[in-house]
Amino acid sequence: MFDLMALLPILLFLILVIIVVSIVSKGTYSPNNFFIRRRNVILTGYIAVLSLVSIVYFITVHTQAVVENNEIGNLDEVITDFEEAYQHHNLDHESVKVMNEWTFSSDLEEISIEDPFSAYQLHVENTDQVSDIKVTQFMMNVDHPIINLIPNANVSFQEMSGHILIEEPRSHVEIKVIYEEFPIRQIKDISMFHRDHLVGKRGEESYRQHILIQVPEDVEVNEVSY
Amino acid sequence: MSIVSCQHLDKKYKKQYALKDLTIELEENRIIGLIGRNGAGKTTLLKTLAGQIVPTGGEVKVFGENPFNNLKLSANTIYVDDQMQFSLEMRIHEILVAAEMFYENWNRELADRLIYYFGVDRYDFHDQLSKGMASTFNAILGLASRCPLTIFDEPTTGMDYSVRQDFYRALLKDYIAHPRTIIVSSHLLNELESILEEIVLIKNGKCILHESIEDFKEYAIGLSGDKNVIQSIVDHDVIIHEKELSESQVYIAVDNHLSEKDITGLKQQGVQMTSVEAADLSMFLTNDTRGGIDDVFKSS
Amino acid sequence: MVLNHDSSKPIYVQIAEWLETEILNDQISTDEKIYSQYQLADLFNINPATAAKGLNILVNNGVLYKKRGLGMFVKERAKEQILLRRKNENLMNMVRDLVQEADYLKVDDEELMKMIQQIRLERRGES
Amino acid sequence: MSLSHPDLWSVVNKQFKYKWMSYKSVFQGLMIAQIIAMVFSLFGVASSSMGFGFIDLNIQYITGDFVFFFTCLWAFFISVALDRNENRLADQIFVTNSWSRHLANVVFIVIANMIGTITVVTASFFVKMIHIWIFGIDGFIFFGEYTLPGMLIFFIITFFYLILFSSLGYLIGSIMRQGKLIKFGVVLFVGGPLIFTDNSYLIPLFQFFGDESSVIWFILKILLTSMLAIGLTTLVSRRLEVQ
Repeated sequence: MFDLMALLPILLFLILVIIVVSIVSKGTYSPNNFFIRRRNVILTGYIAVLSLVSIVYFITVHTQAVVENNEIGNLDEVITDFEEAYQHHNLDHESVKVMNEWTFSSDLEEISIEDPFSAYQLHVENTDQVSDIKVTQFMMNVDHPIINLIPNANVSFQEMSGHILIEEPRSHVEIKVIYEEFPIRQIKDISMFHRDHLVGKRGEESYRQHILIQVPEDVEVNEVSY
Repeated sequence: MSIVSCQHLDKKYKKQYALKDLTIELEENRIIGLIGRNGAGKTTLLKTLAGQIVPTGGEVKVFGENPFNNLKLSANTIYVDDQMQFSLEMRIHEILVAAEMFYENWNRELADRLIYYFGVDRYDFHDQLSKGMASTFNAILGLASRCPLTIFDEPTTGMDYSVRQDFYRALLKDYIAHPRTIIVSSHLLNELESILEEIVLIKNGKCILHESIEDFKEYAIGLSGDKNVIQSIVDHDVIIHEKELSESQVYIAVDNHLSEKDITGLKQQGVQMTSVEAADLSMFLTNDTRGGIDDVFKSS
Repeated sequence: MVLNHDSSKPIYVQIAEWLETEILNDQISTDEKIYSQYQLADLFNINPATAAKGLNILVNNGVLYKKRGLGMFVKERAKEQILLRRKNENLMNMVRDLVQEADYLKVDDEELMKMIQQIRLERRGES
Repeated sequence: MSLSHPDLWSVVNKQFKYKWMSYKSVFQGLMIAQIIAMVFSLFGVASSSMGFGFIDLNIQYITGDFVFFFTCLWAFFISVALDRNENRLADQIFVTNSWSRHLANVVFIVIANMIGTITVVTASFFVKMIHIWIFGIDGFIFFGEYTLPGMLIFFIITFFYLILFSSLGYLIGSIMRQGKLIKFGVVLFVGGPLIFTDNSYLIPLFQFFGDESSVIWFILKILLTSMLAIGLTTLVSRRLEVQ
């Protein structure tokens, strides 16, 4: 309910405008002036509609989760942990966020990987821990709503030819951000055109996507890039 | 009390004088006619009185104060001409509302009745009115505001004859009921003269005559008769207007200051004496030349 | 009555004469209030100052008297005053002009008197 | 006939009412400007692109910024036109002098900008609501929370920006009316560089106001600038006769 308090300035300003306008136009010297009345009605109607919608916004939307702090807390620590974890391909660590997993079964001795767009950091590992081919998409475990909007990779396996195809990721992603207006941003010292406030100063590092392909020890892997 | 006082007033535009050394005093509560040819400086003088123009020299006082940028003057003066430009977004009835708000003496009933009588559409915009209608409306505004100083600059432009008559009658009737100082300018005197108390003639930016209308009508005398007889008796300096009627006959308007002796002399020589109509006299006095249009065609 | 703006007679004189005629015709009687300058102005569509000038002529001629704050009233014996003055001034002036014209046309006294008598006879016959 | 002795403030009050009656189009202009801004806002107000790895991320900001900027332009242009010759002529028919006219204009500007401010704020939410209605609430990320102090700041800063634009417009309008040559000069020296240069010379000006993050300083800067502009206007148009 506290959010609705923020509507108070609208209300105050409305009351102020109404008082000032009624004071200066008092002494109803033109009680039947249709044209002035019509102008006033149109203007009042316009303000009323806008105010009503603003109230609706505050009731329905304003309780949505708001991204408060766009800087990720102990990022350096997380990065160190993550570096270590993925060097050892240890995905079972709190610094790693697993996004997707695929498992493909195969009898082939030799498989090839096709990644036409080199969109991901690709790691291949021959390990005896798996009997089939296991593909994992993962990234650093930072809590940021943008992550949810990044589309999943699409990985498929063609059993006949032994191709693991990492299909074109959706390279173009639209994100809609509802944001404060310029007058508020100015006082908060935020410029719209620096993305730091949105993704953090080290955004690119922290949002990088990785794909780990684990194949059984005896399978030979050809990486194919087009 | 003198309501308007101008001392040696000059107004220069670029290199040309619109007013030059104009001195005039106008008394309160009269209808004063300001007569002059087009371009004589009537509008410049009236706008100076209304505080819309700053003179380049001399002194002007209206209600005892400098009129330019003067709130008191503005509240007690209305200036009406055919160029009045109202807000394009206001209809006639809205303009009336505004006028009522601004002018303390505004008479709504009078305005409404006149608007109805002259058939001005209350819901028109001012610039939609015909020229005559706009002039009529402006004149109504000037009347109904009942300002202590009401200035009409050529108010009847575009009005029909009957509307002009009605307007002058309305002006007189409202003046009788609410005496105030009214200045009416015109290049024509005849329709106006009966309601005037005083007349001011202006020529080339100078006030050349300021008289009561009755004195003005006796200001000059017309003589018609034998050329040689008249020329022998009448001093050349006092001739205001001269017109040849035939080879030997001539019509002359002169200053009405002939001595008894001259008058009897002229009468005995068969010279006819007539009064000079105010309208004609004003024309004679404000013309640049002493003769008339006939002189242009006279072969020399 | 309509004023003749083109006449050589000034308007205020015409006003004075009209008022005199009203008094002579008993439209306004002794001690009655006469038209104010404003009523006259309205009536004849002239400036009140012009009308006042007409009234003043009558005051100077002893036809009207002023009561402060009330207006102007017709004096006792105003009619006689008017008649006397018209006889002395207007009529005499006219006769003077008449005689001058007669002299110009070389009409002698006897003939002039005859002409006057004839006109009078004609007028009687009419009425 | 007795003279009336008007006092300045009653005349200012009347003149304001008169303007309120006669400039209906000012508010029509406001609505039209804001509606156009809102339509533009439907396509996103500003976007920036960046790459994460090889994902090309395009961020569309949904704000009321367009409405704000359009309203600033509106404030500027109505003020340029407020004291134009036609209006002075219309004023002059009734009771006025230059002081009362300027004061009435200032009162008009303040009240028009108050209405402008309230519509800027509410129209900003209108823009957001329309986006949400069209695309559904799940597709958005929300930055910035409108708290009570934030909203107060929104109102105050918007209002003073409008005042700034209005007072500059008022000054430029009065300078332009000094003569045809000066008008031409203003258009040439103000308009020309705006169109034909990269406007880098304006950056310090924008920074002076736009980078001020202290509310108090910001208000002080605007108030000083506005008072200076209006003072200059009265000085410039001091002996201006109506043509």
